Amino acid sequence: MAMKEIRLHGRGGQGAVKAAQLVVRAAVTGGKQAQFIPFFGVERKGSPVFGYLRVADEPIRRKTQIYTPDMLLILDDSLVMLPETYAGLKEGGVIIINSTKSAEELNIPQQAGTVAEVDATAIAEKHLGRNIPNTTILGAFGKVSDLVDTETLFSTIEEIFGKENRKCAEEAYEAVTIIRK
Amino acid sequence: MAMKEIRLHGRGGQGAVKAAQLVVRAAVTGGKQAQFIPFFGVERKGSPVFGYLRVADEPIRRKTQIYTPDMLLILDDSLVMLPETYAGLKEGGVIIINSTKSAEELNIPQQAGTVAEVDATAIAEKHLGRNIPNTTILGAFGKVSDLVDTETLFSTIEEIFGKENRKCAEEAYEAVTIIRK
Amino acid sequence: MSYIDVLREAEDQVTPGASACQGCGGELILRTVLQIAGKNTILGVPPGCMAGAGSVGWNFNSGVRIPVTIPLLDNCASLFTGISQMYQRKGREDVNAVIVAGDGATADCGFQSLSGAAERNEKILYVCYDNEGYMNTGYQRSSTTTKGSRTSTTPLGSVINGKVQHQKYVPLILSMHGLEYCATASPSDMKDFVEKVQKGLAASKKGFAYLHVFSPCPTGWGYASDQCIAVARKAVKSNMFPLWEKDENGYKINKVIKDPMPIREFVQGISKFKKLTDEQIDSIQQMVDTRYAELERLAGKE
Amino acid sequence: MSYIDVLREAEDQVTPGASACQGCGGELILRTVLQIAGKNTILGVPPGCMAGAGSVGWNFNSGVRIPVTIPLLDNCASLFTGISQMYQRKGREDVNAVIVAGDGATADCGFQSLSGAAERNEKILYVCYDNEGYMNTGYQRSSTTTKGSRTSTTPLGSVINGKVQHQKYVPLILSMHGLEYCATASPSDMKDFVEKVQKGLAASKKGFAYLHVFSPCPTGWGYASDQCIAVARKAVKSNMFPLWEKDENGYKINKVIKDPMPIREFVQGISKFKKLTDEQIDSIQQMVDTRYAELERLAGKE
Amino acid sequence: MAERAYITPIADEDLYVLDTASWRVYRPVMDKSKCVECGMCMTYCPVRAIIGTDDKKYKITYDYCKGCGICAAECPRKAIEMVLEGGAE
Amino acid sequence: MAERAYITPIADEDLYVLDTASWRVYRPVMDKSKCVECGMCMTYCPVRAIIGTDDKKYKITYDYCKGCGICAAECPRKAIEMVLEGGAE
Amino acid sequence: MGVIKVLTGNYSASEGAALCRPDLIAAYPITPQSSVVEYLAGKVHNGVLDSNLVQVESEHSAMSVVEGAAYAGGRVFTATSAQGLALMYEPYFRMATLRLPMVMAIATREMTSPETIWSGQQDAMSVRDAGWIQMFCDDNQEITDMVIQAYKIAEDEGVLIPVNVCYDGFYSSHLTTGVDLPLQEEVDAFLPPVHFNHATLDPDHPISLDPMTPGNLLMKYRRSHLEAMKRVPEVVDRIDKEFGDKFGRYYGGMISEYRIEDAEIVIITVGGMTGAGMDAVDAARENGIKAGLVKLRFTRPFPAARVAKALEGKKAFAVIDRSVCFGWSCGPMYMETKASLADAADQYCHFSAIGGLGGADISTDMIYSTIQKLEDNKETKTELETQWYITE
Amino acid sequence: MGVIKVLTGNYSASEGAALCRPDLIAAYPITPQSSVVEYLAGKVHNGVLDSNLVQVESEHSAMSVVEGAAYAGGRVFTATSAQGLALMYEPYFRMATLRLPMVMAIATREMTSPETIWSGQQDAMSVRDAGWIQMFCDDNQEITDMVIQAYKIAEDEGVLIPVNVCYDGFYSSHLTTGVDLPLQEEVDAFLPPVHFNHATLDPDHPISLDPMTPGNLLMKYRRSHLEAMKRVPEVVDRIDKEFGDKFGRYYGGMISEYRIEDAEIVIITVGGMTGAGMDAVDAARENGIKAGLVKLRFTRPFPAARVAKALEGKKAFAVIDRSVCFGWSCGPMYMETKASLADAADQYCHFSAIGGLGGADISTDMIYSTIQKLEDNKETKTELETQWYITE
Ligand SMILES: Cc1ncc(C[n+]2csc(CCOP(=O)(O)OP(=O)(O)O)c2C)c(N)n1
Ligand SMILES: Cc1ncc(C[n+]2csc(CCOP(=O)(O)OP(=O)(O)O)c2C)c(N)n1
Ligand code: SF4
Ligand code: SF4
Ligand code: SF4
Ligand code: SF4
Ligand code: SF4
Ligand code: SF4
Ligand SMILES: [Mg+2]
Ligand SMILES: [Mg+2]
Repeated sequence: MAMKEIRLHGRGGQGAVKAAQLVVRAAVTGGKQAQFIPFFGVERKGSPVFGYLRVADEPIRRKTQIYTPDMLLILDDSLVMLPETYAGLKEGGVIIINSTKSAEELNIPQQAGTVAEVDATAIAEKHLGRNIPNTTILGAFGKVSDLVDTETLFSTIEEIFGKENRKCAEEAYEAVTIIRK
Repeated sequence: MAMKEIRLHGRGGQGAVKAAQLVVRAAVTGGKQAQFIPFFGVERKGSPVFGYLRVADEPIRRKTQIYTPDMLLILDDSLVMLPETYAGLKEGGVIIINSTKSAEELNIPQQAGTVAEVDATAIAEKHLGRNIPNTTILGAFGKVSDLVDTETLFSTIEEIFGKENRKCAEEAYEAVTIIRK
Repeated sequence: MSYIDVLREAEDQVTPGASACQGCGGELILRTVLQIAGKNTILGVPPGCMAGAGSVGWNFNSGVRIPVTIPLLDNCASLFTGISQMYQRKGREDVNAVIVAGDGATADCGFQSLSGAAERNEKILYVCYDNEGYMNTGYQRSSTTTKGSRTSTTPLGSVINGKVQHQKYVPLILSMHGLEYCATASPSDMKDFVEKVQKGLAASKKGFAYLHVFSPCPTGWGYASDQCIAVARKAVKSNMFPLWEKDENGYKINKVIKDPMPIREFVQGISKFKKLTDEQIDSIQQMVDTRYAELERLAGKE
Repeated sequence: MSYIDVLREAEDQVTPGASACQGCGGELILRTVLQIAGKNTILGVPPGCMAGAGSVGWNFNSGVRIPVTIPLLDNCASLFTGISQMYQRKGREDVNAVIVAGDGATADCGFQSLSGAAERNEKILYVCYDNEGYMNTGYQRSSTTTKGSRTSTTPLGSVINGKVQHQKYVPLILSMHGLEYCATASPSDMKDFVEKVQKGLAASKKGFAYLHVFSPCPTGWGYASDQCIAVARKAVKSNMFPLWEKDENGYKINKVIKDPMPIREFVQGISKFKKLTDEQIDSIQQMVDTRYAELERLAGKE
Repeated sequence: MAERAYITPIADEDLYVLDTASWRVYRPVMDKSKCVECGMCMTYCPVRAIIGTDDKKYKITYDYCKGCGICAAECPRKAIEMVLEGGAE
Repeated sequence: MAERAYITPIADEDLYVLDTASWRVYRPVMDKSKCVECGMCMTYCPVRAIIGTDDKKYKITYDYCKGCGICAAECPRKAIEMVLEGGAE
Repeated sequence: MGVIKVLTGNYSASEGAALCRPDLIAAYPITPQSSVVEYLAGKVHNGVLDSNLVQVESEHSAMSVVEGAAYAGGRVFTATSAQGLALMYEPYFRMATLRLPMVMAIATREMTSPETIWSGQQDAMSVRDAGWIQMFCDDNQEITDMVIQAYKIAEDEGVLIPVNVCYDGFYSSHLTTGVDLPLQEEVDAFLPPVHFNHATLDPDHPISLDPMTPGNLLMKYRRSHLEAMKRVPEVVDRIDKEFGDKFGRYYGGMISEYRIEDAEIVIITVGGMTGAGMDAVDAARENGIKAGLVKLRFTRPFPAARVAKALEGKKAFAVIDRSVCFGWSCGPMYMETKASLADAADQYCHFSAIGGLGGADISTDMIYSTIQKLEDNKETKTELETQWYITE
Repeated sequence: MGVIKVLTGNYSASEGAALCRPDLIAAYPITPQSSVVEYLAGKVHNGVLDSNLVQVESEHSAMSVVEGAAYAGGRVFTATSAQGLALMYEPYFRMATLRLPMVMAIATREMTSPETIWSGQQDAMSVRDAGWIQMFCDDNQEITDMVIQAYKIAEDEGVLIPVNVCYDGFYSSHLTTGVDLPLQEEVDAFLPPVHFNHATLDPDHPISLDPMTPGNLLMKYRRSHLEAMKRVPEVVDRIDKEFGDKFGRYYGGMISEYRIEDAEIVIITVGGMTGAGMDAVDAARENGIKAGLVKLRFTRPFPAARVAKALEGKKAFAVIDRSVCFGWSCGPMYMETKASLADAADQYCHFSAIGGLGGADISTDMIYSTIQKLEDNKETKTELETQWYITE
């Protein structure tokens, strides 16, 4: 597998960093190579945060920001208003977004390939009582991408965040809808 | 006049530095070039101190220690026991020393030319009540060397240290004896 | 003017959208101090949550409406010595030189420069908001952290349970420097706080004024964001944070608590204290009592 | 053992030929402290007259008979934190970690590291010999210099007459750090001094001990070399330098002066004070009285 | 400054303002009927989102209120209620 | 250490001793007849040049005494006199 | 073989340090380094690591405390960044010149001003002439491995110089990835308990540490320091091999090279940019550009000979610096790379003369002797040994 | 024409500073600098000089206090040596990177350890990459003159960088000689009242000084700093001429040369050793050796082009350093002199690339662009402009 570059977009407090680190762990557990770099702005609750996640079979050498992602993982659909969110997405690139909006409302860019949507906020609030959609959206990620083994992903979630979070992910795994192909 | 290099030897508290700075002042007042560098050991009262004095017509460039002095100005005759005191004295070099001892007792080195002696301690104690022989020995220096104008020297002493010190210098000017030529 | 009217009328000098956490005591302190200090003020906010919250700005935008700078973590008081002296020199005694610094900048990294400026009696109002830790870097212990607290450098481990030492009581230490004015304040007691800022500003025209303000931190300490004032109030009521001042008339306890709340009660519901042992609680209680007794003696109450 | 026997019997750890000036109070303090601390001591002497006098040695020769180092001017207490902790770790609690530092190293340049070590309650005995200035570099003012003193950076000029500020009273500031032991001492009161060194050493097995010792300096202050003890005695008698201590039982004034000598008398014959104006003398007197009253209150004497 | 010279980093253009209202999960709602205009809510609001009005009353502004709930907790009259954002006001 | 490696500056050879006796201008001379062996002179001598002797008396040693005069000034019996060096003892 | 753990760069440093069993750790937080000491504090508070942990009030004290512990023979560790490094500069310099072996991690960060908390190598680069060995890591694995190797290098009795293990703030310090963590037994076997006693304060063997030192003698210490620096490359090579043999990971010593043999074009990198550099080289190769890469693993001592050798016969090179050299209007490693090539010029006989340190004189005669030496060798057109104005 | 006064080097610095009418002076003693501030304190206490004098508790505060005064637009002065310089390093770096013009005298002193108080240039040399202009004086006259010129250089609106006027501790600081002291009116005419307002805190024009700055923007400030550094040689030349025309003393700008025209052999000196160097050159000439001397008057910015030019066609050179470069096992100015000669090699196309400061990324594409630029120019065998990874 060639290296896949995934950019995360979320807001301070949504747990994007933790989620991405978890993916690295799951990938490494599964014998893959993976790397995550959070981008530090003046990070406060609610402010936009980025992260750069890479998964590959071969060792990953670059430790840079991601300019032309293969995939976007968007934890908060209000972020699509920012120009940087969709910037550089590869031709046919995948978008996974926590939303209930339509592709038009989300202003999905031209070059996007698969666009997957899940109401991670609702699922998280159901199971966790709070809008911390990070583990939830990982369920959708597990479904849409084949970068990490699904069972490893779920068990890693459970190991680190506990049963309820696993439930979130599992529900999202089922609930995710492809709104564009 | 070619540059003359004079090394001062004294003990902490005898005022060697002040005396040498005074010579610089007198020389400069007289239109000459002059320079003095004190050598800083762990200077405390009673410990040996050195200083490097240069007088010339032309600008003095080097700012180094003096290894082969043209002249030695020794404020305390107990210092002749130290090997560094006479070290490097030029062939025919001049020694001016605060002492009442004989040339033999002073162990005057072979290559020395004129050796002048004055009992600066006695003169200083007479006029100043303390063994601060610095201005006194300048009187001998004024007599033996022709590096600075004598009257300028005396008036500089008076200006900086007062009348009593001038008296010391004047008395030393008269009292100095050449014990070797 | 009543303190309420003061706060009602005075312009807020800080950006309305500052990124301090919800319910941050520091933000309340910063805004309050600057409302009273007003436009004619040069402000210093060293690295720490209040700078991190945006008060010094970003890119080409400032975080406050007045001239502001971010000193080094370790040189607030000496940097402001230079600023203050230059304004004196220009004959602009009207300009306030005000620092709002965290406990880390105050009690630790910048303590020497603070002590030096205090000794020289520089014309500065120095306000320390004490949230008992290095919050901006992720809540590590500072010297003002209460014994037993959980911080990220003093975790509640199986061999060492939180911070080992008692807190360094900076205001009393500073007051021994012979300042123009020295006081403690709490956001729970706004009238007292406002008056002390006013006194401090006035004193800073003659010399060094120091104000040490209790600054509850929901994020670091672990309590609900609406409890800021409640926590501060309990600190005052338990003598964990007694309110006093020292001016030319000596020491004075501004609020004498008849029947102080036990420390055991104060620490309830604050998660940094959640695993305090009985021994640790007793030890804090004893420190609090001893310190209060000392204050009483200084205030001539014995 | 009586203090005289202690001094009579204990070995002098310092080179017999040290280059401190004739009649230096610092030399007396250094030798006395080390006689009591003894061989099993690691000594730190930062830059200053006592290091300059040769105690740290020259070339391949040491100035004392015990292990010694010269910390930076600004890190005595933190350097010794490392040393002390390593000896604790080795199970060598018997080893004394002792610092003998000047007022500059203590109150100014090294104050932050001192305050930090005090807060952490490191097992160190820190002795400050206070000659009220930076003597080793030629007598510049320090923060402990008495107001009005002539120093080489606060000369008696036509517009400014000596030092402007009052002295920083370090021992009281330190005592507010909650140390194991804190005291002042004077070479004029040898019994008291010897006992305090002993207590300080004992306390340093449990935590931080601080001793602030009056250290008259004939060269810098300008008085005859035989007057060292006389000057120190007058300082005690005038309450310019009151003798007190703080231990687990609180503050105690060790020597209560019935009828304190006026400051006007104390300053006689010391040439750094030779041009004090009446106003300056009154101001010092007032500072002394205020401070003493504060000490009395702390000691519960009011 | 027409074009920046990039000599010294200074901020002189505008205020740096974050949309802190977006952090709000619960919204403070004042019940004017209970309010006695004591001003406590204003004095304690860390954001200064509660302001005095010309008529000597107090008003919650929502542009930057972070929804911390201090005003509600401190109101002596319990005149402020925290309501889930998006829900009915 | 046979030959120095010049790794770290350490002093381990001997004591660094200055001839401080040479500073002395006045010499303290004790009048044994006046002395009451109180030991004050010893306690105050900054050089520790006054030592206790086996017979419980005190003795001035001159190898390093700087001649400061403190002992003379502090002796309660005025049993020590400062005499100009070189003069009669 | 070790155990794979998923770690940030900072945790990689902490794990490496913990495996070396430090006697004492000084902790002071600064972004982006803070989690190094937090992680270690967690281990100490939980009894997993038996180290003294000192929570100081500033970095100046952090360095001072570990310095004191080294005076008592301890193995010590701390970590810092940017302003912290700047604040500790005075004791930092002294740690090196007392030749006290220790390891300090630097999560490199840009220096204020402008006010910043972000990545950049200016902090470590600006203090590169304070006597420490400095090395820069590319990835998390290298961070762990190099902390361990660094103790061995620092404590080598031919070296005895403290080591900075540097890695990029955020880009490495906050990068999460899998790390093959050596086992404690393996590290114990690789790294013996600390033992140096050239500078130990001990009541049973009283010495003075750092007595006043006249200039001529001081120069002997300085010369010895420089000679130890000269030995570093060979020690680094030896330890690289020993480590590789044991743990299966070799790093190449002072520099490492990538696709360099037939390259015409060389880029020289420092630290975490290296990975991207290799990717760029690959891309260039794909486009027919004969590119290669040299990574400066150690910047102090500067591997001048190896850099010059690597560039031999190449056509073009650029050095990529994540810091500036204010005095040269370029990057510092670029400037020094140029210095390492000067000898290729073969135009002059030349050498460095050093004298007058610590108050020693630079006399007219000394300078004359330099002139004479140049005169005697002027036709050689080579660099001669550094001349020291030491009068033995 | 001025008035001849007999002064030590330190007093020469003080007199120079006093003639510039500083608003504020921070004083902290350290051997061998102390008498600089003592002398100024004397003037202030006696009302001869109208400056605010702040007696701080450490050099860290000395630099901080003057920094604060500069924030308020003041002309400021202080002086230090060795440990003092080391202790103030953090605010020292910031003073330069805020581009606040000031002058600080450094009576250079060896760095501890070994414990020392004596002469040596290690202090200033070790911090030469902190953004200041550094120059070294040979004699007392130059000290006075250069303090005055330094204000003019620092405050030049194309420069705005603080200046260290360095001179050797003891050998110059304590050397007494005659100095031709400019008159106050003359200096007033030469040096206008301070005026810079790029960084002024003033309630009437509120700004934030030093807000948080992202990496890409930070690099613009750094680049501007380096560009200002590049302008320094020309400003120094201009001011040297202006000063010479007014006071009759010309110093030659960035370097000065002695008997260099027909020399085969060149020694390069820094600071007070220069006088002895000239004497040695004369002696060598008398013995038939074609010697000459180059004095590095300014070391920051390093006068690379002028050094290279001066050495053109020579046979042999040595650089005499009164400090060491730990990373190169030679003297620092020797290493940099070598760097200044590398271009003569004409072997490579080469340049410096700078990026990733302040958290900015160094992406694979950026590195690729460097490779491309090298590829495009590989046959030119010259140095190209520094490449900045700034995305405009
Ligand atoms: C010399 C130095 N060391 C460390 C830091 C990193 N640092 C920035 S803010 C901070 C904590 C400040 O704590 P405090 O002053 O209590 O403010 P708070 O964040 O709690 O509001 C630290 C350690 C720094 N900026 N400078
Ligand atoms: C950082 C630093 N600044 C300045 C000095 C110079 N210095 C050496 S000793 C000294 C004065 C020390 O004064 P104090 O501690 O009172 O000792 P004293 O000389 O009075 O005995 C100073 C300023 C130094 N060594 N280090
Ligand atoms: S961490 Fe605490 S102090 Fe910092 S902004 Fe948040 S609540 Fe305020
Ligand atoms: S100057 Fe003063 S303190 Fe220093 S050695 Fe002399 S008498 Fe003692
Ligand atoms: S605190 Fe309550 S009663 Fe008082 S003004 Fe606010 S809402 Fe009204
Ligand atoms: S919820 Fe908090 S921020 Fe909002 S108005 Fe109330 S106190 Fe202010
Ligand atoms: S002080 Fe006087 S009486 Fe006492 S022992 Fe000494 S000489 Fe004798
Ligand atoms: S004169 Fe001074 S040094 Fe000599 S014995 Fe008496 S007290 Fe000691
Ligand atoms: Mg804090
Ligand atoms: Mg002192």
